Amino acid sequence: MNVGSIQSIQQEIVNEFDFFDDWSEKYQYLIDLGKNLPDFNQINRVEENLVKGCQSNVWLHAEIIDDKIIYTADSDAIISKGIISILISVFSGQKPEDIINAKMDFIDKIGLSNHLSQTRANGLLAMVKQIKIYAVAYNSKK
Amino acid sequence: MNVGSIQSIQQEIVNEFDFFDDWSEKYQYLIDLGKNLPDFNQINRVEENLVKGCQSNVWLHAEIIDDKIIYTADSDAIISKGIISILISVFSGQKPEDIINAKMDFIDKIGLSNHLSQTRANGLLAMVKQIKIYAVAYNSKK
Amino acid sequence: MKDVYKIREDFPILSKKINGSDLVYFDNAATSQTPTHVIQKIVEYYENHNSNIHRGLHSLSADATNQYESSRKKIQNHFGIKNDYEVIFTSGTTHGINIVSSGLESQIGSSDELIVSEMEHHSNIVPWQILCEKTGAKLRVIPMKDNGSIDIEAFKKMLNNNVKFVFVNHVSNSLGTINPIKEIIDLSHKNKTKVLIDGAQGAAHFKINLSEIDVDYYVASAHKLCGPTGVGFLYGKSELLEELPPYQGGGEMISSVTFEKTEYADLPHKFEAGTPNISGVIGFGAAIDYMNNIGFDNIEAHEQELLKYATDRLNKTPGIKIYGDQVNKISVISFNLSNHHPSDIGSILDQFGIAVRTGQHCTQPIMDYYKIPGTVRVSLSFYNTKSEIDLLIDALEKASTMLG
Amino acid sequence: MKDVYKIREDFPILSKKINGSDLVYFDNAATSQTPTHVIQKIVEYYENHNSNIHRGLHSLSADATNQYESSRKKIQNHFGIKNDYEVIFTSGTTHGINIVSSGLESQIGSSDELIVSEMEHHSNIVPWQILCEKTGAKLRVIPMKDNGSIDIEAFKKMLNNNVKFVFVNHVSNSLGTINPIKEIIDLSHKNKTKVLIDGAQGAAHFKINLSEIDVDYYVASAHKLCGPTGVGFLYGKSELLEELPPYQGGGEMISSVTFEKTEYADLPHKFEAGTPNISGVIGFGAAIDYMNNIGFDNIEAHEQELLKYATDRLNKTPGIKIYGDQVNKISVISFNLSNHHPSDIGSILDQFGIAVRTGQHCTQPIMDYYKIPGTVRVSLSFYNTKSEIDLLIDALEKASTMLG
Ligand SMILES: Cc1ncc(COP(=O)(O)O)c(C=O)c1O
Ligand SMILES: Cc1ncc(COP(=O)(O)O)c(C=O)c1O
Repeated sequence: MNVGSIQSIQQEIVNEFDFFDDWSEKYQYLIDLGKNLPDFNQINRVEENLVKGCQSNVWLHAEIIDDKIIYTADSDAIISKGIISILISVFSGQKPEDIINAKMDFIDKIGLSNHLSQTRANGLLAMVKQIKIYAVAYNSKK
Repeated sequence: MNVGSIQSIQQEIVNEFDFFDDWSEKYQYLIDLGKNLPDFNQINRVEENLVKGCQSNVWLHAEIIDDKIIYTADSDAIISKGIISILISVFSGQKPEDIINAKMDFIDKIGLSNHLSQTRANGLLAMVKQIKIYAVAYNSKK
Repeated sequence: MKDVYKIREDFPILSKKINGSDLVYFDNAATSQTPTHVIQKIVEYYENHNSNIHRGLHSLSADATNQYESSRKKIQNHFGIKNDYEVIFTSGTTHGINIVSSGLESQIGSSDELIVSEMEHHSNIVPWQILCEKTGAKLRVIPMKDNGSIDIEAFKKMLNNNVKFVFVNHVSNSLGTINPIKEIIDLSHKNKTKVLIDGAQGAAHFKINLSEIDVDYYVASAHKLCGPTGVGFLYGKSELLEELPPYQGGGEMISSVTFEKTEYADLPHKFEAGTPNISGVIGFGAAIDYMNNIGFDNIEAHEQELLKYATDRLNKTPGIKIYGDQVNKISVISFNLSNHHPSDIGSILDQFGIAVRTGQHCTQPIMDYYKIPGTVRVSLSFYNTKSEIDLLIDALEKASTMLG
Repeated sequence: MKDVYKIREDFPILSKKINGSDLVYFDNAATSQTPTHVIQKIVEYYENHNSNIHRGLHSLSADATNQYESSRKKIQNHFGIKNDYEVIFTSGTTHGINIVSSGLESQIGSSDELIVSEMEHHSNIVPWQILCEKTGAKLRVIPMKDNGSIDIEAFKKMLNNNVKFVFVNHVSNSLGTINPIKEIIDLSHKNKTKVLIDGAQGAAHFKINLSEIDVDYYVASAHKLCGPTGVGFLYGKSELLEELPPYQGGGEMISSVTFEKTEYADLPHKFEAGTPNISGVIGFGAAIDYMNNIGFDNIEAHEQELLKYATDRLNKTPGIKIYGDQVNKISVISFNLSNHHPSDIGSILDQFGIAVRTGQHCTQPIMDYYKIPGTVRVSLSFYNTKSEIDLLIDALEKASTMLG
């Protein structure tokens, strides 16, 4: 698998969102992303993979392949699925240390931070935290 | 013992206080009354006679003589002694039912209610309450 | 009622913009908004009377004490309580319930049974679970019915000699159901069973006389009836409160402390250890005044009208399923839209400036009963309007389109 | 420090008249006054952000949650606490102590010993008495010395294998004594004994780094440091807080509720059941900001200067006896005038607009130690002035004349 750097993917996402005129287009995009999130292996729909602090259930699975972390995820809410889809496109296939060190300012830049990051209920922050925790865990195993 | 009616004694006290120009004269008068309060029988300095809700200790004793209640009292604070002295002059030697029915507006009229009645700490209200409780008790025994 | 648009002017927050739209505040069951009258009382307290209460004999302390105690009287009068010392100020409903639950530890034994309903708020479940764990008593559950009401026939059968207490909410915060508390109290008393009513939702919507219904304990929170956060009250019959041990040790709740022996103060002080939420209590009193000034009859009438309007419009909106009964309830509507997750609906409504609550509303057993992850809950207050409901319906239709 | 007269403008109440005179507020140890900055934050909350926190996903709820959690961070930073979840919001010091005392019930046995000092506030005595009653543990008392300090040599001898906990205040509210808490903590830790410090008085007067002193638990109240009533915090090392059972059952403190099994939420939520005092917590954060803006070094310097001035003037006033040491203390002075009852002095000072506290100050054992019914307590804050002290001295002289 060949992915760009975290920085460059984030930039692409920011560019993408720049096209949108208002929140409803952004949300529509998130919803569509959510619907297109690849199927999640139901074996991984377990307690340990649940991200704490979301109002909906979000499952996040990570495995390491060739020194890179592959994230897969699922949620019973579609907007959460859209959010996690973006995060996966940024972080999946990256090296643990890059994930750990990644800046997260793209969230501000896509103009959704108001809408998504503030509350523990929808769990954007919780998801990012969980992604980083996996990276730290794998990094320390090396 | 021959005392006036509760109403007339209250009026006398109000007249007395009318002479004073400011709070310090009123307080001085209270202090002097406190100092002149007749000695309290030390036998009555007991837990049951303690008035609850004063910052200083106030003991109030009541006995019935010829259908009238005789109150005696003591305190370790001099202003409390002055206050109780006034209350005794109003209520001691009166009949239980008169005590129960007595209006207490003279306290407002002597212009000390601001100073004395508001807080449970100095116990003016607590003293009045205790005086009335004794009257109710003796009244129900009749 | 005074014109609702006039009333709205009393609430500064109601003219706020959210995400570019006018705020539509439909989350009143979580917390109600605060009128200027209450905010100003709090400001006035801090600017003119702020002082620790009870023990001080200076004028500020006397002022603060008077205001604090006059709030107690206001609550006493409003709720038809016999003695002012039967009103215990708490930090809220949860605190009130916990005073009772922890106090009952020494009175409850392993053969005793306690009863809650299936539609209680977690605050009226968890404390009793803890009590049962500590004492070995058994916690039994009155089942609910599909229409969101308590199964009163089932309840009757549950009553036996071992049942010491029944804990039921006055109004369900999730469904809005008004429970037949008078009936529950009477049935229980016939069985020598005591009753605690969780009034968190009830107190805000109608006037209730606690002496008349003869309830043993009643709890509520100020923040649900236009008052400040961090304050509420516990009512208990004095003979019951006397028997309860103090909840917390500290200043104010004792009459004498030595290392050999400490004596507790009388009611209500026994339960009000430490410096209380003085400004909160004063604000609570002001809130009671404010609402009485609007008039609870008016409040009820307006809210019922809104409820009817909103229910009708929701029922006509494709994909909406309302949970619980549609009669005998306060102005709370819990629903889902098609099979969309409530949090998706909530997030989109928020973009339209519409604040609703989504999720389990601290009533997981109700959600388990209906086998759903949660609901969208719209809770209407006397300051809401029909045109706000229209905005909700529009927004729901748009959400439906977006979510496809 | 900014000019004290400029600072006074931040406190609306300080320009109030009492009984015709300017208010002289010398009751700061009971509760401190509230600056406009804090009052305005509370108003702003109710006018713009009022909403229940944590569970809501609409914007208001997000706002309120952010502000609430940012207060937690402010307290974390100010007190040098490692993790924000080690800051538990309480309704005040008394509540904080009771969370720990009731939580320790399952950890303390009948052979254990708990130690308090003779100069504790009732809030730091009664909860431990209750704990000892329930568990059979023994409550032992570190004696105080005539100079109002803890007898540290006696304390050393009291430490043995059975001593599980030591409870001492940072600063005595009655006498002003600053206790050697670092030494007490170190001695205790060497003995594998945990320490809870009652910081109700300490927190208001100097900046303290809780990680550095390595204390196990620390409690304080906002209303003593320019914050609102009804809020405070409990700090505990996370490994200790994890071991404590939750104090109250309710919403927010659970992660899952069924009638079979309830799971508790993580720190800090485990201890914050129910709707908290949201506006209070936000006001608390604002108070911390305000005081840091004045600067704790400045506060300390000014208060010490006032203390020295007041002590000197009081010592020169005929009939005054000051209790406790006159060094190593905060700006609190407890005294009596001749053999007059403190309440007589307090009542007369109040007529001059001077607010002092009189009585036992919730520290009956100290009064028993000195064999007095109480004291007059003057507690000075950074917004007090030397000319206010002059007014006090004049008034005391007049009181002396009046009382004869
Ligand atoms: C040393 C000390 N501990 C505890 C307390 C109790 O604080 P609160 O009343 O805010 O709970 C006080 C307040 O008077 C105090 O001075
Ligand atoms: C029915 C019911 N009980 C209890 C509570 C808890 O109230 P508080 O959070 O104010 O303690 C609530 C509030 O959500 C409620 O609706």
